[in-house]
Amino acid sequence: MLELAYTNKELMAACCAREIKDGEVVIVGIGMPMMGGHIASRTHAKNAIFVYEAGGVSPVSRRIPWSVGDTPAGEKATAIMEMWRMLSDCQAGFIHRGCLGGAQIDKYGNLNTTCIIGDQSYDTPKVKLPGSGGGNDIGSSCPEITIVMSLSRRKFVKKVDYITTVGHLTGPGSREAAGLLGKGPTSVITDKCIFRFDKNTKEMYLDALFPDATVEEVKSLVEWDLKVAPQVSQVEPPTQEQLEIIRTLDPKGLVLGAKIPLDDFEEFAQMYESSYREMKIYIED
Amino acid sequence: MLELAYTNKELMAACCAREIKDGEVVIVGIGMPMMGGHIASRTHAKNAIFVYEAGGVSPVSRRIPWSVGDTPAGEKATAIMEMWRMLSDCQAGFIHRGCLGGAQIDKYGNLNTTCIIGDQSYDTPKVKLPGSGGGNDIGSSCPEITIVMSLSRRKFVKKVDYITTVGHLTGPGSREAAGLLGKGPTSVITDKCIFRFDKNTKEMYLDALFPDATVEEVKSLVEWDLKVAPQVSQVEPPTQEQLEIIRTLDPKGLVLGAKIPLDDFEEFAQMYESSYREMKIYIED
Amino acid sequence: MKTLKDKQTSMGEAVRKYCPDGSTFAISGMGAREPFAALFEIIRQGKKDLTFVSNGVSDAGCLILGSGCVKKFEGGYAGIILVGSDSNVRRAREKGIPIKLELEEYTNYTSGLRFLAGSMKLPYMPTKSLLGSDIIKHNPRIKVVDDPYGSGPLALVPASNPDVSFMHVQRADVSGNGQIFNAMIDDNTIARASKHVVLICEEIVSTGEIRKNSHMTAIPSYCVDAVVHAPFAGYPLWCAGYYCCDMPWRSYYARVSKTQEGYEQYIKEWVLDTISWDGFLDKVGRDRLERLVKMERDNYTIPVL
Amino acid sequence: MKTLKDKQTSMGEAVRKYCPDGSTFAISGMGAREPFAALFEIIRQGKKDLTFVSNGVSDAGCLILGSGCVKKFEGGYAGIILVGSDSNVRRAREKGIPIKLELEEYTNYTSGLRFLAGSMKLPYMPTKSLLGSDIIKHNPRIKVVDDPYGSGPLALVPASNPDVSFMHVQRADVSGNGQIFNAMIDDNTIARASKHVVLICEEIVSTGEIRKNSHMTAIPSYCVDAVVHAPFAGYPLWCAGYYCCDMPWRSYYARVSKTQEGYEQYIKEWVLDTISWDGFLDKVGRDRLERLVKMERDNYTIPVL
Repeated sequence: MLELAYTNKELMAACCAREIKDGEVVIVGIGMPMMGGHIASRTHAKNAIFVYEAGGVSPVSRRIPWSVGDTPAGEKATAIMEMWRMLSDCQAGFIHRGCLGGAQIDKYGNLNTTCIIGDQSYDTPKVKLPGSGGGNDIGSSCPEITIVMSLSRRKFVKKVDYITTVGHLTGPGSREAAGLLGKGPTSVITDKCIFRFDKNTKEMYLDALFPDATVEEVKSLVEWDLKVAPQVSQVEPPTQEQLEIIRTLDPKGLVLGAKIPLDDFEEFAQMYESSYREMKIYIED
Repeated sequence: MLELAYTNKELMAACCAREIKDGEVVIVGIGMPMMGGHIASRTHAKNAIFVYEAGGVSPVSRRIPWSVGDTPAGEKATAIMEMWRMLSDCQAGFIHRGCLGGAQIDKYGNLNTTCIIGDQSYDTPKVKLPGSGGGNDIGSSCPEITIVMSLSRRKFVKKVDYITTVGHLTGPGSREAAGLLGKGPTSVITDKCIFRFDKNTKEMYLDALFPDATVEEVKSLVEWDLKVAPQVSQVEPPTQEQLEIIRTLDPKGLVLGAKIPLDDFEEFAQMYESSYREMKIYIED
Repeated sequence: MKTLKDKQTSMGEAVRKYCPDGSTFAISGMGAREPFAALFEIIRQGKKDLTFVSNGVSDAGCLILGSGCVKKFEGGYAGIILVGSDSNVRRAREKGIPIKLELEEYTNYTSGLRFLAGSMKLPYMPTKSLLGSDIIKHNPRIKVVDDPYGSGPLALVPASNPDVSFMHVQRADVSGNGQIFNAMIDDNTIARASKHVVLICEEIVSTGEIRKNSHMTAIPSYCVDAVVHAPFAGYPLWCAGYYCCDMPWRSYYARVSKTQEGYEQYIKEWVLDTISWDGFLDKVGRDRLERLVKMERDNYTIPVL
Repeated sequence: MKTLKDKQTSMGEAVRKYCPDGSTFAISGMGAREPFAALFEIIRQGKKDLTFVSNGVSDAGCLILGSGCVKKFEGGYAGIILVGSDSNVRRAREKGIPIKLELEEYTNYTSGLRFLAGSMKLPYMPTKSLLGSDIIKHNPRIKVVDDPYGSGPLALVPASNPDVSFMHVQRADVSGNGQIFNAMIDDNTIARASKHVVLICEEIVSTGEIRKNSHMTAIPSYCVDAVVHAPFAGYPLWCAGYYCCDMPWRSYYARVSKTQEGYEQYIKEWVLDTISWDGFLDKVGRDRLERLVKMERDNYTIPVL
């Protein structure tokens, strides 16, 4: 096997970017989806519009946002609005694609970001998670949903402990019966592979593998009996351009989830200040 | 009788101003109420906040607004918002007082601005009027409602053809039963007198007379058997200051309803330009 | 998808494409920013069976309501503010001239709530307005229900989602980010409620210019289908920062439109025979327009921070 | 009436007056403009039995949720964004330390809709979110009903009208016209939904300055009860145009608050012993704060037109 000149987290971000089509309006959350959006907006999807649930549309900043409500998520935006309005625009269908993460997912793409109950209860859960945020709302209404989460047997489970964001619920027709406006998730990007959903059964299947992953490995990391496409394709490595963007925007890998302690103020200030300088190349207008 | 150095329209505007208390938030409509607001804001109610349903709060302009949505109704405002939001602020109780007009009114202060049906029908009325505008909304929710309309037997009727804006509906308890949030009208300013509403019966009664009006005259201009206060007071004439404000803001009496043809463009432009100059004295900041 | 870069087109093309016979349409503004330029074009193209949904409308709204193009008005107010009551709507309603105008009446607030519901893809919006009034009696689409949370009666007004709205704004970029100065009316909301939006602007600016104050963008480009650059599109009413209203013109129109013949003569002379909006403006006189620009610019202060 | 001219007061006084034990409160912002200064004061005054209603909250929200002052959280999200999941809320929920936290869960959108309903004095707002999810199963206050206009199921979320909200804005005049730069979150709406509003600003400006751009006023003075001038009130998160977030400080707090002892030590050292917000800022270090100001001002462009 060739030595990879990139990490799987970086490829994951590139895959997330590739899901986004030029001209789309995309609502992106914190971390990986945001990085995917930033890559797309600077490569093949220059006419896509990226929006943040806190209210910024298409911001242009010398800094990558760290949260949906911080300065870079609204800076030099083409529009700013309240969050309920932005998420109403989502409910109304103006936002074509949402990118979501989760702590647990089942074969229908239902997501849990509320709590790991384990053998305990909703009231006294094993692990309290942050909650829906805008996830349920985006998942309920956006026509296209890309899910982004790292692959593990702990996360890809037979039954999620709590359905925070409805995927294809219990299979064909169940979303519609519940009254939801959006069509449910279309793909799941992981750090090993890409899953998509069968048009008829609405069940998740393995569609494409990362260069260093195998079908057996992926199946072993999924709790249910995973369906596999007749022809599993191989995911293209990230391009040089994609990697450059990732590393310029996120030199310490913070956005991609590297939990590097950032305790030294001087180091932080200098890192941020130098990212401004490098980011200048991406600023229009 | 002394010769009056003012018109009854001018006194009407002054009376409208006097209803407004310092510190109140008042929503004013076109014409007489707007003039009342402008007088109040420059005399005894400098801390009152005047808002316009189209979205302007507390504008400061060298021109008096001619409609609720024109430039002077939003110029140098302290805030601008959408109309539904402004009228929601009204529904929520932030706006203490509304000033309304109408084409017909009954003894409970119900107003008609929709159509004069006469012996015809709603679908083919005798006279189609402009409609509710924000009248119904303001009348439904504001804690205090001042009604402003000239006195005539054609307007002060036993039964309005159509209840556009609910007053005290059918008497005590009926507004509450209908589910309305506001308390209904508190006074009616006319060009002859001021009516108020009895706390118990909710019925309109004559409270104060203009200097040139009599109880008999007023009773003759009202279709129902009008109640009269035990002590009818006399309305004070407008002050010199009030008159100066009226005449500076509205040299041709347009806002007070003088239907002077204004067909000559040059005359219009000069009138408006000269009003800017005179208005300068009232501009703060 | 509505995100294509340059959406500029002509008014003729925009009306042809987005407002076929039978359409439901809405407009921006109220006493200011009412898009005369679009309504003139609708009359020129001889549209039929339109439904006009609005909150409150002044001159431009009344002009189109008397034209015979509109069969139904859903809204809260129609009158030529300050100048006089509108004769067109009276004729259409009282005498069925030129055609009988159907009415579905609301109020300014509850019309706005209909657009708010539409903008959120919700079927209705509840309100504490309207209760007890005859508006409810004559409008079967307003439902009075008992609040399931126990606050008593609620009126529900049905969502409005016009096929097209003609939104007049001060500035826009070519992709349709529209910025409004001064009174907003319900325009952020109407644009979002509409299936298609034709954005009409006084001035085309760069996207960089739009980004200088994101908070001024009332209509984001993802709501907009077409951008029409049409200076003075709101004449003879106000357009804050651009021109003052022309009261003598409004007076003139109000007077001549008192009779159906006078109205028709006005339409022939000022709408049909002038061929285009620019032709109309030329005939009104460019000096007159420039004077109105000066009257506005001498007074209105462009918002800064 | 809330229109009195000068509403300035101290944070101590504002918290004492408007946030007695048992109050329901809300805050501004989300990842930015979260009013630490107000929440520190709530902890200092040892408030009890508070209910905290929010949409989504990051560091400041999580800080107060672990303090024992709050018995119940109604909202959509609580986590220390990017730095790590929040240990306070986990302890309170999983182990009842320091007290068992009650939860009434919504989503960011439907929390906003609750404030929207509250701001309009309506009992609820309908939505097409939430349907089919377990959020509904665990929250009996969300009702699923059949749309009377025939669009199928609707979820209704109950209005929220907090007793008080602490709203942090960039600029305000002394009567409480508050202007927000950058992301608005739901702050225009929360202020209107609240029975009392304590407006916390980075800078006091003249009313004339406010009037220069009316469109920037998110919170009109008629909603506001008290104005507190508290620079850096949102530290260590962002305040657009004023200061950048302090990531190392956030990291430090996230790390020490992993244990209850660490959290309590942080509260003692940084909240209680510093006595006042200014005391806290002095201890953090004015040089550090000035560096954050420079980092923000070098990058964020104040909105102009």
